[in-house]
Amino acid sequence: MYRIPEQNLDRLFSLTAEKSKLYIPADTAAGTAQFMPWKEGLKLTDAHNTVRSAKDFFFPQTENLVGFRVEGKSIEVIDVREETEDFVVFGVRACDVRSFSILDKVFLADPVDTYYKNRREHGTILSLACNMPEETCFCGTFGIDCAAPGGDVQMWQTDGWFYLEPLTEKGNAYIDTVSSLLEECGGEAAAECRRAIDAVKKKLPLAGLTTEGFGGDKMAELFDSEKWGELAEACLGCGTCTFVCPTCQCYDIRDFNTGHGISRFRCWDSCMYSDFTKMSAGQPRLTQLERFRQRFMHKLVYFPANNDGEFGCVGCGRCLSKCPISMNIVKVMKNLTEGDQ
Amino acid sequence: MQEIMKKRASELLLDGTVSRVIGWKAGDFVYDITPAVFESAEEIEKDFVYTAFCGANLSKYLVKESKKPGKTLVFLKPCDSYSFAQLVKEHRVNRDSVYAVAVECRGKADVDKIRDCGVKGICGISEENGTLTVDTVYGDKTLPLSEVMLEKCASCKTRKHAVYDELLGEEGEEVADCDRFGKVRELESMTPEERYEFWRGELSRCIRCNACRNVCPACTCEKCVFDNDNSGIAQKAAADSFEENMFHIIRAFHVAGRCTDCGECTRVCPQKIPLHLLNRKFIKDINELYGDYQAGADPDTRPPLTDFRTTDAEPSIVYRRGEK
Amino acid sequence: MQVNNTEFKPKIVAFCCNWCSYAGADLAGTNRLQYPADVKIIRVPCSCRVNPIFILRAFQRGADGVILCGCHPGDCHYTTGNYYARRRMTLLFSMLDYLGIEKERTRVEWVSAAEGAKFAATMNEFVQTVTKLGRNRKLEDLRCRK
Amino acid sequence: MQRIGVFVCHCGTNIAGTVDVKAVAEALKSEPGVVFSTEYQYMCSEAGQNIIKNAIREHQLTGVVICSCSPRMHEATFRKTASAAGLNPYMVEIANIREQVSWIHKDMKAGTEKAIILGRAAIAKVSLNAPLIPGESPVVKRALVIGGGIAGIQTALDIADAGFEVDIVEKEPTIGGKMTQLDKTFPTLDCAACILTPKMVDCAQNEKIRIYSYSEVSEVKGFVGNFTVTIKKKARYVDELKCTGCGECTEKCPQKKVPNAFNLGLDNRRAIYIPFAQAVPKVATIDADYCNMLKNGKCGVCAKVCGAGAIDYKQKDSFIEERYGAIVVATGFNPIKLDAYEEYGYKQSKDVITSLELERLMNAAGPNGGTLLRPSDKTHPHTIVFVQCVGSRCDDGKGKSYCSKICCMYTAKHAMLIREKYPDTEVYVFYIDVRTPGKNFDEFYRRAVEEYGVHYIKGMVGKVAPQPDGKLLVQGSDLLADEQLRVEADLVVLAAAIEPDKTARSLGTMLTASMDTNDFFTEAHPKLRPVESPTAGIFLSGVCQGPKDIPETVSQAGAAASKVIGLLAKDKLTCNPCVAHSDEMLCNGCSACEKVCPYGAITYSDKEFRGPNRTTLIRRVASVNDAVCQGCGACTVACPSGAMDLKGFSNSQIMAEVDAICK
Amino acid sequence: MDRETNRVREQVLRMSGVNVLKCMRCGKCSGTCPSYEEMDYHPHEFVYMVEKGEIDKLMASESVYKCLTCFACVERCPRGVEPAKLIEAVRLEMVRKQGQNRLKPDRIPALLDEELPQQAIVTAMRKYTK
Repeated sequence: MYRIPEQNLDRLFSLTAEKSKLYIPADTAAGTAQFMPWKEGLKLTDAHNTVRSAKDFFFPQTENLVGFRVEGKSIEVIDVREETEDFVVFGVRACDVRSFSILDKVFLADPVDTYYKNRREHGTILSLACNMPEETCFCGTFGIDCAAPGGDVQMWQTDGWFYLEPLTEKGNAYIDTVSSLLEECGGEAAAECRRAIDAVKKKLPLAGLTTEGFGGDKMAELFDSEKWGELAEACLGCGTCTFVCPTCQCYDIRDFNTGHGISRFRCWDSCMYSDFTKMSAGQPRLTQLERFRQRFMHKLVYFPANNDGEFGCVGCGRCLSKCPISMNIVKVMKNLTEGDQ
Repeated sequence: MQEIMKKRASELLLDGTVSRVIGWKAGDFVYDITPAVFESAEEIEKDFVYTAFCGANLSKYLVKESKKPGKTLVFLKPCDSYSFAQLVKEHRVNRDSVYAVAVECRGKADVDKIRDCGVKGICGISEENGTLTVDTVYGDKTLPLSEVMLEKCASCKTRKHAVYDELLGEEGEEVADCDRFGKVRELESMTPEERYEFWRGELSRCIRCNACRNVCPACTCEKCVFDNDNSGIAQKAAADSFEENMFHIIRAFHVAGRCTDCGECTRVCPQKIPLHLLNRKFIKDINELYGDYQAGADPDTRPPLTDFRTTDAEPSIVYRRGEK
Repeated sequence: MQVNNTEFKPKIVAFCCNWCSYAGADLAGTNRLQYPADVKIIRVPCSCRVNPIFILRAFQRGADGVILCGCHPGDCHYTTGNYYARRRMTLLFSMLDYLGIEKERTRVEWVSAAEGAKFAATMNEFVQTVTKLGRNRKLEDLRCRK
Repeated sequence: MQRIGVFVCHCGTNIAGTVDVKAVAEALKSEPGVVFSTEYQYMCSEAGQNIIKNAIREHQLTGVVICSCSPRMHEATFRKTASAAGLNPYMVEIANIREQVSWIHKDMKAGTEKAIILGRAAIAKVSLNAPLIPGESPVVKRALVIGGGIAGIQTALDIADAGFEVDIVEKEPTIGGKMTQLDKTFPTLDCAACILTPKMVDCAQNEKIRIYSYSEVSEVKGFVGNFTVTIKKKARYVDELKCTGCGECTEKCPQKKVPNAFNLGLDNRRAIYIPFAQAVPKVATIDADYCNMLKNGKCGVCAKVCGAGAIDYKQKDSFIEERYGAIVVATGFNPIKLDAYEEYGYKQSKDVITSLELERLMNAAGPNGGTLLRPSDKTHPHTIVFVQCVGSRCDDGKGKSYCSKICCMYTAKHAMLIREKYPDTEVYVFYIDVRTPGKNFDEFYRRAVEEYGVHYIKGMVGKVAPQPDGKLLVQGSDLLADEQLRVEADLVVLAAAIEPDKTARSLGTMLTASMDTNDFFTEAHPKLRPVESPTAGIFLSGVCQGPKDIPETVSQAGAAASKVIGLLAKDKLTCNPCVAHSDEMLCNGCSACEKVCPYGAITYSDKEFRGPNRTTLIRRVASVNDAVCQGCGACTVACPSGAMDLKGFSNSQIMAEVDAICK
Repeated sequence: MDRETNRVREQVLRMSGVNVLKCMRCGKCSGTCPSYEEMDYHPHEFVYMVEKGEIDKLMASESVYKCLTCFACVERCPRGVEPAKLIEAVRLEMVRKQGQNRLKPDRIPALLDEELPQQAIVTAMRKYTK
């Protein structure tokens, strides 16, 4: 265990940024929090979490895959992949840390997504325990402990100190690069912080939410539930939930005609969109009900069915606060299991 | 108010005047209210709410719901009623199959603004005489409603409905001192460079979630040009700053003269982009160049972009702006 | 009028209505009135055919200036087309200006079939204005850059 | 995949002088889709066209790009060429490298580069062209004339003369219009009735002409060549077929106090009436506002005296539906109301009259049997003041901004007639300008001054004050003498401005024919198509299009007739295939397109569509009538969903051109 | 037109808000003017003289004060030119030029007479105290 006083945070950032790119959660002019490249003077946000999740680091919203140069009647294929540099992400919350392992199950499974893998290998995650979780937080439902956030290095902020505990090789390597600013210490303060957080966790309004009634084996009964209609009827079909979600990983691959060639890129897609997985025969999910059901079935049934019971949600609560009509996974879970209890 | 509305809605459902009611449904945290269709008095009794957090404009749901058999009751706040009237005007909603109930509104709260006041872990909120008491995981807090109102309510233009079949509560007045163009004027007085920086800063946060479009009561296209691969301008992601500009300019242009300034776009934007400033720019320009026009205010007038005067200003008026 | 021979040659798209302005452009040619080759004309039936999308598209693809020419108000071949175009373009240009994009890059001019000289003079002047502004950077799509 | 051929024309040295045509042909050869590229001296020559035809056949071309002069010059030529070789003529695009390149750019390099870019744009466009086939629509060989004044009568006679059936709809009980109320006509001073009534009789007797008098148009549907019109025949309470026009009823009717509209209320008539002796049709009409029988069921005198048994108090408005190929609007005019001009005392004094009232006062069939007497005391006026431009050329919100055109001449006529008949009368004409453009017009006016001694005063009357002794004190300025004149007049005649008939606006809406702010119908082109409305199949005759005198009206009536005959002579109309088209799957039914369409070519209907999961959806969708659409494209931009597109200039085609140019 | 004349002309046009180019020289203003005989320059000439910039002549003339400001010309002008407003503007310009009112308050009592209607006094105040 290492520690550094809060007032030395800027020095830590500065030293980190000398070695590799550093991202920290900070406030935009409009007051929204997002991960930004650190530069002198940039301050850590007071917001509990960022609007967009940390998945962007490994699975960006758009990414060029390949290019084609068209000259007259000839076409040439261009490799547009750039060498990714090492980067450090500071202050990732426990939920987002867990989301990476969920994304790994998709992108690192065979066939490996080399674009994703490349980024994953270059990123070091410094997680931060949640001292003041929001009412929308329900990571506990999925067995995530926001008091011990994980990642390459996990951190606690308490009593004017940041406590750092490396958990991986990459974490150790990072500690080495900034060791000049750190002092070694015992684990008592961090443990005390963990206890405080545990106490808060119990008070959270969604603390009682469980995954009971969901999972890979509940396919048939949940799919045919009559409640989907009512749940989906207000859904606008926008992609807000999908795009702020740390685990949504659907993408579309498109060609962009640049006038002198083609740029083939992939971009996030949303199962909420009317043209999601549309093929020449049309869109297999014709109404918003089916598209809505797809999103939640995927997270709560299909994903665990294919991934040893691991759910496709980390309880970050972003969709709870961002959905334009305030429909969300918690309401869906509660509603679907309403009669059961 | 809520109880009056519940009573009336139940009555109308029971006597068969209406077959369904579009209203607001309670959530888990007081503020997370979902628009919903109620088909029985029991459902109304159980979940119907009308609180300071019923900001959502229900009129757009009528595009779908009004096609169902029987009449659909919809609750409309003053600003929502303009959207409704505009939808009727554009034949998107069949007026005869809607039973419009006007409800009074004194402004709705924005939970994001409450959070911006440093409030975390909200478990409950109660309103009394314009003061909100917020119960949080970390203790209680009180806030005046007027300070945490939605942008659209802070710059409310009218508390009077455009159209309705029945009014519940008291009809309000137009807000005489409404200065909804203040920020637009401020932007206009900046240099082009400053304006460019401002908008790049705002629009660069866009994640193209389409929430603004999908919530907009003027955006009811069967298929949006941005979703139509044959349109030549379909976009799925904001892959380049141009695409952000293109989407927002064209969207604002498509609703120009039809936008009632209901403010939903800004309310739902997860990235807090002040999208209403684009629409209001068009509204302000239209008012100044072609005479005051309020979309949805009446059933007959031609929207400004499908109308003209032979004496209209020339486009060069734009170049002369800012010159003295 | 001659545009200074600088390195920068702007790309300019001119939408011309078939009945007046395209004919006016032809007349400029018939009278051998010079204007820079940077201007490329697209023929449309009427100024009201020009969708704001086309104008943004041109900027996306690297145009540095876009000009729309139509019949004089009151002379539209389709009687009212240019009146609609006038409103649309006024609002569009105002919006572009509002977004901080140089307003001088867009223009509407009414050119009749008899105004070859006006067409040439307008194009000379417009090319000069746009050349002064330099490359359109605020509204281009970087992917389209060569 | 398209197979495109590119043909670059030298145009002698016109193009080849400043454009390297070989380089252009070579560069375009490597464009995607291009399978053939060549250049030639004169593409438009027979040899040049043969090159194109042969290439189309030999290389199975699906599209042709010709880099040559302006498409305004030879587009039609090359389309025919393509057609002759079996290629759809709309698969031809032209890159204008003469007017827009070689003639304006001296620099060979710049010119060649630009020519290549324009060629690329044309190739990009033609790759997206679709073969277009002009549609056809049948023509109903009948015409409708709305308004039975001299304009409508002349138009109907001319159309009938060419052998086509024509119907006249007239809202008054008789045709004839304003001209029936005139006494003499300028500049020949022949009697209006003498020249008009024979034409009215011709109409009545012509087998091809049917007159719907006392009728109005209540609905118009359809489009050029195929209009369906509903005509409302107002109840006149007299059976037209039975009435012989003997006039017995109009003598016996006890209701004598009905203001006589024909004489502008200067005298009275009965409740059952025939407007004037030469009315066509000569059929009585009961004025329901005054008839005792209709109002309270007490009277029935006319029915008793009618030998033909034509009176029918139970008659109702009836509606007739007719089909026409063409419609002529000839709705005419009325003098404006002068209530707003208090300074002239029109309401205060009976002796301040309008010029049209003067016509009636001077007419042998008028209230005084043709003797000019003051309306107030029936004495001879000895001093008469004419005031010009009353309500014309006014920008004050009370009158009309335009010149009414006919007043200068009829005032000269009036002044002359009065001086001739009553030489002891002094006549003053206050004028701003005397406008006499017309054959023998200025001569006519000069005669009034030189031979008849009419006092023309340059200046305007400021005030007309009725005096206790019955005189009218006219105060005006004499600008040339720089003095303020005061004239003690017995009679003041106001040249009231004329305005389109009030029915014109609603008719314009029904016909979707555009109108200006003064409610005059707009012509398709102010110089070159002055008798056609922009809406196809609608023609304009007479003052409904703008102020006109009789000779002008008659010539325009003839012109409108010849346009109608030209249309009706066709069995089928070929439509421009470059028209708007609505994609029903995308259409919102919002009516934005309909609002901007100047031709009324867009209609809406509720259609059934297959919805998701075996449901059926009813949606309101637009459809474009190919026969009416002129292809301007206004609707394509008004449509937010992109459902409206224009064939031949589609969104994708124009964007492809943009892309090619900006590349 | 020299610069000074032009300035005065612009000033008069701006103060009055009148567009003299709308005048079609019909003379209705002069035909309607009750004060016509008293004036050297009549309302229609006023308009034309302002158009031509001959404002010095107008200022030198008594006509400016002969106008009763009855607004008959304004009311009846078919083109909406409003000659009386021009005259008023010229009066104002004169006052500005000479830096004082035409009429000083102490002179007023002597000018009043029993017969003078109240309305005339008010109009006079309006005219002379500019």
